[in-house]
Amino acid sequence: MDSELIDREKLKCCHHCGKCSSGCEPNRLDPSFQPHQILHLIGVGALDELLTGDAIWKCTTCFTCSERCPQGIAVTDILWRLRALAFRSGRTSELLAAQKDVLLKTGRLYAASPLDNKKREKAGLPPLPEGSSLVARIFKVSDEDE
Amino acid sequence: MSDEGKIGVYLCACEGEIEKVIALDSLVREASAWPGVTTVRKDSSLCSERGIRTIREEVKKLGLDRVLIAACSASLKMKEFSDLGINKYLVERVNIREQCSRVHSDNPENATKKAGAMLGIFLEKARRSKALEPVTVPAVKTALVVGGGVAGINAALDIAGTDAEVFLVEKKPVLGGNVAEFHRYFPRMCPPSCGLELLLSRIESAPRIHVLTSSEISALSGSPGNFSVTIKAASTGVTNLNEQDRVSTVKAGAVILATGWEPYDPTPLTEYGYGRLDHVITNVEFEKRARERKEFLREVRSTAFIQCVGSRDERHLPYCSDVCCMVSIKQALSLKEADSEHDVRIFYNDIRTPGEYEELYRQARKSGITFIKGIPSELRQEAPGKIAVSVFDTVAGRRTENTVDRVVLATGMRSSQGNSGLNAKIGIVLNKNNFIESHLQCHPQDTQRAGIFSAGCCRAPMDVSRSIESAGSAAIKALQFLKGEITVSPDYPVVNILKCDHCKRCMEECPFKAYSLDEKQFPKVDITKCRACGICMGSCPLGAISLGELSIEQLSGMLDVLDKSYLGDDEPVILGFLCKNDAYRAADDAGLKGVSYPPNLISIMVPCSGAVNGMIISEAISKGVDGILIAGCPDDQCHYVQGSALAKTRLADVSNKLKEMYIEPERVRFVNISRDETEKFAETVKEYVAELKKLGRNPLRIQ
Amino acid sequence: MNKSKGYALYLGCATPVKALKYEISARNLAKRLGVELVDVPEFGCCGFPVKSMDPFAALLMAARNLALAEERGMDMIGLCTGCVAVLSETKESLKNGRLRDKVNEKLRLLGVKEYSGRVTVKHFARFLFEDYGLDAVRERVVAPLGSLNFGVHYGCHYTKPGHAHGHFDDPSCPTTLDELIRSTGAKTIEYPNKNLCCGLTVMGVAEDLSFRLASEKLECLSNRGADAMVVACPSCCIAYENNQKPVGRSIGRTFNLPILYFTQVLGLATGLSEDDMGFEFNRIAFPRPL
Amino acid sequence: MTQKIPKSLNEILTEVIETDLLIIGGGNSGCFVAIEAKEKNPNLDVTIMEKAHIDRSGALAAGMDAINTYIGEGETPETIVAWSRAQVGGGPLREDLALSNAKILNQCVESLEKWGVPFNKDEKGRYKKRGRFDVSIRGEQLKPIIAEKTKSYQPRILNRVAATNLLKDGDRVIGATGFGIRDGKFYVVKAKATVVSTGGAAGLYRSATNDGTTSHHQMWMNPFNVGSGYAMGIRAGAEFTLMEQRWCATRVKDFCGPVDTISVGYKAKMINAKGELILQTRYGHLGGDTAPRYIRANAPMGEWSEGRGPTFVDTRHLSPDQVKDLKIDYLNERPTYVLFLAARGQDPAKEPLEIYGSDPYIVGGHTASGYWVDVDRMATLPGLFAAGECAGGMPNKFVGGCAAEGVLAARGTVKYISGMGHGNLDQNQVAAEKERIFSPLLRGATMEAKYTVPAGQDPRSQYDGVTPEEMEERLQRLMDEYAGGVGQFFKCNEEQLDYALKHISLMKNQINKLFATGLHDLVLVHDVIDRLDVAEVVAMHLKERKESRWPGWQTRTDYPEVNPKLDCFINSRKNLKTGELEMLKRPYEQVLPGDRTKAPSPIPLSAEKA
Amino acid sequence: MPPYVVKDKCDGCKGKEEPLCEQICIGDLMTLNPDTGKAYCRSLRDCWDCMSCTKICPKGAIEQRIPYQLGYHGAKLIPMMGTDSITWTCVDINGKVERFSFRTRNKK
Repeated sequence: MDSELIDREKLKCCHHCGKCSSGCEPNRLDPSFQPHQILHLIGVGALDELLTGDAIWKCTTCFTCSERCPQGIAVTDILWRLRALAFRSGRTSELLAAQKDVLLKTGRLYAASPLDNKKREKAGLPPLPEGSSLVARIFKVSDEDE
Repeated sequence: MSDEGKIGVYLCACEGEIEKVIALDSLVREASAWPGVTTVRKDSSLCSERGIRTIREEVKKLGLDRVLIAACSASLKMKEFSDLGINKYLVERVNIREQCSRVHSDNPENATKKAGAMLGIFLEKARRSKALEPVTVPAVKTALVVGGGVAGINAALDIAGTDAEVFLVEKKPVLGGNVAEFHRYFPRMCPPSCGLELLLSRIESAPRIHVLTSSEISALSGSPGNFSVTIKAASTGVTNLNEQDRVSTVKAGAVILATGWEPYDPTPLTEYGYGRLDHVITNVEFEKRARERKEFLREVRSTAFIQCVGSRDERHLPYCSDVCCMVSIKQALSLKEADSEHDVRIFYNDIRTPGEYEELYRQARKSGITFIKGIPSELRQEAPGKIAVSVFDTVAGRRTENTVDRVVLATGMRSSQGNSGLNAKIGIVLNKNNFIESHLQCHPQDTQRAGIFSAGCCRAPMDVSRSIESAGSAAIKALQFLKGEITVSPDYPVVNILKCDHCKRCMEECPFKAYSLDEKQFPKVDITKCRACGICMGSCPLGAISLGELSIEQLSGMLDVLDKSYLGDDEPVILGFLCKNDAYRAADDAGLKGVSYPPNLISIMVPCSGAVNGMIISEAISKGVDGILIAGCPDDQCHYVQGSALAKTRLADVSNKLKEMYIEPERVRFVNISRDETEKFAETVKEYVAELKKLGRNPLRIQ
Repeated sequence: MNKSKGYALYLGCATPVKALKYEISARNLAKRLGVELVDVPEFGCCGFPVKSMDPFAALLMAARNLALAEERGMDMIGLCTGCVAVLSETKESLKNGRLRDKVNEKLRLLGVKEYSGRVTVKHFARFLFEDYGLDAVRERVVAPLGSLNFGVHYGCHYTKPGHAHGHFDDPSCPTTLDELIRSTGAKTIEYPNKNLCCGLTVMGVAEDLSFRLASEKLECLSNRGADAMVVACPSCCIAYENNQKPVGRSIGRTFNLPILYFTQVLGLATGLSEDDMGFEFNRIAFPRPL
Repeated sequence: MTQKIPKSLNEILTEVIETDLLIIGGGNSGCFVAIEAKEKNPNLDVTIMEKAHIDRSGALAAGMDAINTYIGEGETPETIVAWSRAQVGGGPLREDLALSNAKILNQCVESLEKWGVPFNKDEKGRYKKRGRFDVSIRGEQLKPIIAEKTKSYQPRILNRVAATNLLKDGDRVIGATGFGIRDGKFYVVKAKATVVSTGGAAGLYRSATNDGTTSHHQMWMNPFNVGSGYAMGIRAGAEFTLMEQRWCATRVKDFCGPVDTISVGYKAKMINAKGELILQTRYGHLGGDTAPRYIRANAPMGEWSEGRGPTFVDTRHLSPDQVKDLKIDYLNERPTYVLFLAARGQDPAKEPLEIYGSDPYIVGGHTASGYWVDVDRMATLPGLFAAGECAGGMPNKFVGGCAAEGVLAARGTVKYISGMGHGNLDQNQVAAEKERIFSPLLRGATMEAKYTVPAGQDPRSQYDGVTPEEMEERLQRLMDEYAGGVGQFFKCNEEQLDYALKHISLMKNQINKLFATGLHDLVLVHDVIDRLDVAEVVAMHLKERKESRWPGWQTRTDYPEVNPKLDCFINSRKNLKTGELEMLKRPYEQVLPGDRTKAPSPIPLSAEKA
Repeated sequence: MPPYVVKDKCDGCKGKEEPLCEQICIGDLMTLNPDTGKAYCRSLRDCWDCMSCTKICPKGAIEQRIPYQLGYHGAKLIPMMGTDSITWTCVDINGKVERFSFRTRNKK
C-alpha cells in the first residue's frame, strides 16, 4: 500500500532537465541534497535507500521546484510523502517524534504552558487549552480502515 | 424481381486458382436460370488481354446493359475492367477470390455455396446500378497564397511555374517574413538576404504573380475551384488616417495558408526575468541585432544560451519547437567566429540536431563552446551587466555557478494561424498545440477543407528547408484544382427530396461541412467539397440520401435476395460492411497470409463505416440475417475524421432497440480493424460465428 | 470574501505561543481598520507538521477546520503562511468528489458537519491587499513612514504552491507585500535573494543548513541598510529574530536587524500605540521614527 | 420550437399567394386531386394547404389494412352501387355520383399498388378478397407513398397552414385564407378553383372513453379532422345534404378501434351477453349478417339499452395463425390496438372482443353527409369543389372511393379553370378574416393575469376568459346528451334537439371570450369554432328529418317509423343576409332499377374462371 | 395513448429547430423543450396514437404507452423501421413476447 502514496503517473514524465535542482537553495548549500536525483531514484526503484537516507529531511518545502517543473510534477508533495513513508517504517528524526507527542497530548505543535497563558492574559488575549485529545482522535479515525 | 435487363455474368477461373476451390460450372448452370441474365460464361483469365476483348465483343453483340465480373477484389485490375465498352459504374465486381476461394480453400463445397450467394446479391446490386459520368465543374486557374514568408514565396513561385495566376497576400508592407530580419541561415551559415533576394527577384519577374502587401484576408467563401476571397488592404498612406481600407475580392481555385510563426514571449517565465533584467534577450532578438550591427557580436565577452524556454513545458508550449537547438548552435558559432575567446555556454536538456545538422554541432563542440546538461531555474542580476546563472550540471552531478555578460533565451515557435479570426468561419481546425490540424504522416499539407492547403510553420514548427519543401508539396496539391476545371467523380451523394424531412442531421454530421440549405430548405451537397465518404447516407433517419455507387435501394434489394441459409439451416449468415480504406483490404489479405475465417460472412465494401445507415441494419435483422458486422478504421485514424465513432453510435441505437424488442443485441457488432490487422479480423469473424451459433438462427422473416 | 458575519480568525499553533507581538498587533490593526475577527475555539492544528507523518490525517485536520468555518458561514483569515497554504491546498484536493465523500464520512465520526467547499481562506496580508484594498489602507494612514526603508521577506508559503493560492501573486518576483508596506509611505528594498527560504523547517534535522539559509538573508539586508526586515509568518520570525544571535555566531558576525511583522508596520502608520503593537516583545529594539 | 407571440395585428406577416388550383387538405383525396390535376395539365399551378404534414396527415396517418371498395371479378360498377344502396337501406343517395365514382374506382386502387403499396394476393395472383368488395393490403406506408407521389409533381405544399375561411367574389369562391401554425403568418390564397378535402368532422360528440387523464382523443376517427371543410362551406352559404346521416359505428369498446377488420375479414359473429347471435335472432328479417350497415352499427347498442349487454364480436373460432394475421392487419391501421390487447393480456382466440357504439362522426366517405355537389363535384357555389369525406350524397366511398372522388374533382376543376381568370379580392373580406383569426391570440397576449394559480395547474386559468378545451368539452357533452350521442344510444327527440340548438347558439355568442396563449392554442380555438358551426347544422338536420329512416345513424324516438314522404334528401343552406339556416328538400332519383333494399348477388363466375 | 420521450436517449435531432417528431406529428403536439434540448408531447390527452413519432425517431427514444383507462402498466409495442419493411415487437403485461415482420413497400 505504501508505494501507492506517491503519484507515479506524473513522475514518469520527468526527463531529468535538472531545473528543480538548479533552483533548490538547500542543494546550493548542501550538494548531497539533489531533488532530480531523488525523483530518479524513485523511478529506478531505490525507494528503501531514500527512506533510510537523511537527504529527504533536508527539503525546506519551499515549493520552488514544484512551481517551475516543466512537466508540472509536484516535487514537494513527493518529498513530503517520502517522509511519511519513512516515518511509517519507523525511520524518523527526534524532532518529528517529539512533535508527534506534543500534538497527541496538547493538540498543538507548540504546547501552551500555564506561563504562556498568564502572559496572554496579561496581554488581554484569550487563554489556550493546555490539553486536547483532538489530534489523537483524528489519528485513530484516520487509521481505522487504512 | 423485375426481370427485364440484359446482364452478362463472367466467372474467372484465375488460371485455375479460383476454379480448384469453387465449382464454377455449377455456378454457370445456376446463374443462367436467373431472370434478366443474358449470358453466363467461365473464362480461364478474364483480366487477360483476350479475356477483356471477348467481353467487349459480347457487350456489343448482345447489347448487354450490366456486367458482373466474379473474380478478384475490386481494389485490383481497376484499369482493365473499367473500359469494357460499357459505363464503368454498370460493371459490378464480385470478390470470389480474396474473400472466397483463397480464404475458404479448406472447404470447397462451402466456398461454392458462398460464391453462389455472393453472385445472387451483387447481381441484385447491378440490376439497380445507374450509369454515371464524371462531372466537370469550371474552376478558376488562380491560386491564393496567404503569407509572404519563405514558404509563401516558394509556393507562389512553384505554382506560377505553370500557367496559373497567383495572388500572394502579405500582412506586412514587405515580403520575406521572419527570416528577412535574421542574421544567418543554418546549416550553411549564409545570410538569408542572399537567398531571399534571389526569390524576390523571381517574384518580381514572374508575370502571373500579383503581390498584395499590407493586406489581409477578411472573408473566404465558395467551394474548391471557386473560392471567393475578400482581401482588405490596410491604408498604406500614413497621411490621411481615414482613408478607407481598399477592399477587393479575388476568385481562387485553391488556397495555400503560409502564415508562418511567431516567437513565444518568455515573459510569463518570470524566473528568467525577461523584460526585467537587462542583457537577457531572446534568440530572435539576438538574430535581429546581429544582422543590424556587426559589432553586436563583440559587445560582450561571455554569453549563456538557455534551451527549451517555454517549449517542452506543460504550462507553456507542450511540444518541441524543432529549431531552437540549431539556432543556438548557429548563434554560438557566429559569436566564436567574431571572437574565438568569447566564453559561450549552452545549458541544454537534449541537443537535437538530426541528419546533416550534426556536422554543425560537432563544429560548435570543436570551437570550444561549453555544453552543460542542466536547465537553470532562475537568473539573478549580481552586478550591473553581470548575470548569475546557477545550474545543476546533471552530468557532473553537481552545481556550477556561472556569471555571464548576456543570456540568450532559446524561445519556441507558435503558429500565427492560431490567432486568425477566420478559422471557425472557413472551417480550418487547429490541433491542441494551436497549429493547423492535418493528417500528420499521410497528408501533411491537407487541411480538413478540400482545396485549402497549409505550408510552413503555420502547420508545425520546422526549419527553413522543410518550410520550402512543404511549400512545394502544397503547391503540387493545389495544382490539381488549377486546371481550369475540376472533374468530380460521380460517386457523391444525392438527396431524394421526396423523402427528406429537413431534420438537418446530414449537415450536422458531415465532417467536411459540404452541405448547405437550398432556397426550399432542403440540404444541398457541394460536390467539390464532398469526399464521398457516405457519412451523410449513414446519418439520414429516413434513408433519403444515397451515394452514386451504393444506394439505399441497392442495399435493400440485396437484403431481399440474400439466401439466409446458403450454408444450410443451422449455419448463421453474417453480413459484413467493411470500410474501403482499411478493413476491406485487411480482409483481402487473409488468403495471402494463410489466415482463414468461416464462410458464414459475406462482405460489402463501403467507403467508410460511417456510411452504414441504421435502417439498413434494422432491415437486415428483420429480413433474417443472423448477424451484422461493421468494421471501420481505428477511431483516431478514420480517413473521414469521425466515421468509426458515428458508426458506433448508430450501432448502439440499433442494438438498444433490439434489446428492447427482446432480440439479442449481440446480432450487431462493430470492430476497429486497421490496414494490417488481418489476424484480428479473422479472429473476430471466427468468434462472432461461434457466438451466433450459440444464439441460434434469427427467427425473423418478412411475410 | 463575504464579510456579513465577520471573519473566522485562524491563529494556528505558533503565533499564540511564540509570536504574541504578531497576534496583538494583528488584532489591534484589525480593530483599527474595522475588520471583525471572530475567535473559533474549536479550531485545531492545521495539519502542516503531520504531512510528514500521515498525509490522510493531515488532510482530515485541515478539512475539519474548513468545515467548522463553513458551519458558521464565515470565511477564514490566517496569520501563518504555512497554515494558510495547507488549508488552501486541502480546498483544492477536496474538489475531487470521491475524496470529499471519504473525508466527510470521517468528519461525521469527529462530530463535525459536512465540508462542501463554500468557505474561502486567505492570509491577513493578502486579505488587506485584495479585499480591504490599498486605497482604504492609505486613507487610514495617519503617520506616513516616509523615512523608513524596509526589506520585505515573503516566506515560501505566502505565494506557493501557486495553484492552491489561485496564482494571486507571482512566486518568482512577488510584489503584493511590498505594495502593502509601501502604502504606509515607507520604501522597500529590491534585493537579489528575496525568494530565499528562512530554513526553519529543517531546523531540527540540519541546523547548519537552516542557519546558513537565515544568515544569507540577514547579511544581504543588513548590508543594504534596511531599517528592519518585515515578515508575515511566525516561523520566519523565529528563524530571523529568535535565532538571529546563534545564526550570527555561526558565521562569526553579530546582526542587529530588527524583525517586524507587517501588522506592526501598518500599526505604526495607522497610529497604534507601542503596547497595541506588542513592541515590548521585539527582541531587537526598533527605534520609533520621530 | 419557441414562437414569438404577436401583440398587434400589424405585427402579423401576411403572405399572398396566387395559384390556379387550391386544394384545402393534403389527405388521401386531396393528394389524388393534385396528382390528377398535374397529370391532366402539368404546368397548372397547384397549391395544397395542409394543417399538419403531408407525409402522415389525415385519417390514413397510421396506415390502412384494407381497401374496402374494389370491384373484383364477377362484380361491376352497377353491382357495387346497388350493394352500397342496400347498405344504406335503399338510400336516398346520389346514384349518379356513385356510378361515376365506381367507373374509375379500380384504376385508382390499382395505381396505389403501382406506387408501391403491397396488396395481399391469392394463389392466382389476384387481390385477396376479405369481403365482397374488400381487399386486404399492408398499408403502414400508404400515406407516405401517396405523399411522395404527390411531391414528385412539385406542387406548392403549405405544410402547417390551417385553413379558416373561403374567399368569395359574389357567389363565386375565389380562394381561401389560413394561418401558419408554426410561422404565425396570415395566408391569403387566390385560386381560380378551390377544392375542399379536409376529411370528416370528429369530436362533435363526446367519446365514450373520454376521461380526465390521457384518453380525451381515444376515438375511431382522426381527432384533428374537425370538419373545417364543412364549416367553411356552411359559413360561405354552400348547400349541404344528409348532415343528419351520422356515421355511428360498432367499435371495440374503450379502445374505440375499427371492427370491420374482424367482422368482415375473419367472419366473427356479433353476440350478446347470453351468447345469442344478435343479427340473426333480432334482425333476421332485415338480412341478418347482410343487414344494412346502420343496423349492424346499432345492434350492440340495442342489446345494451335492453339490458342484454355486454356485446362481443366472437373471435373464439380464430386459429393462432389467424390471430397473428389479425394483429398484423391492425398493426397496419391502428398499431396501438395490439398494445391494447397486450395491456389487458387478452387473447382474442380465448376471449371474444367486446364491442360498443362509437361517438357519431360526420364523414361523407362512409355515410353520405357533405356538400351538395354536381357530377363534376362542384358545390352550389361556383369555383368551389368538394372531394372525399367532404362531398355528400354518396355513401360507402372509403379509401378507394375517396381517391376516385379526388380524381373526379380534379377533372371538374381543370374543366372549370380553363379560360377562367382570378376573381377580384375584396380587401375588407381579407382584413375581417385576419382580425377574426388572430383576435383570440391577441386577446391572450394582452390579457392581465387576474387570478392566482397554484404550481402545476394550467397557467391559463389565471386569465378571465374561456379556453378552447373548456368550450370543446361543453359542446361534446351537449351533443352527446341532446343530439343522439352514444350516451343516449344514438336516440334523440325534438325537444332535446331544440335544447342542443339553444345552447350551441349560446356558445357561438361567447366565441369572443376564447383566448389563445400560443399558436397551438389558436388551432384549438378555430377547431372548436368550426365544430360549433357543423354541430348546429347536424342538429338542424336531425330535427328536420321527422322519421327514423336509418335507426342508429339517425333515430327519432318521437318519430320511430319510416315516413315515405321523406324518401328524399334533406339539405340546408345558410342565408347569408339573415344568418338563418334554411332547410330544403331535394328529390331522390333512382338510376339503377330493382329493389333498393336488396344487394344483387354477384354474377356467377363461369366454371373455368372461378 | 400518448408518446413518452426517454430523456437520455433523445438528442433533440441535433438540427435543434424542428426535430423529426415535431415535423411529423399530425396534431402539432410534439415539440422541443428549448432549455433541455429534448422533445416532449405538449398535451398527452390530445394524442391519437398514430405512432408516427415513434416510427420516425432515429434514436428510438419514444415509448408509446396506453392510458390506464384502457389497459394495464407494462405492455410495450416497439416498431423497428426498415426502408421497405417493418418489424414490431409486442410484450404483454404477462411478459409474453410476439414479433411481427412484414413488407410495407413493394420491391421496385
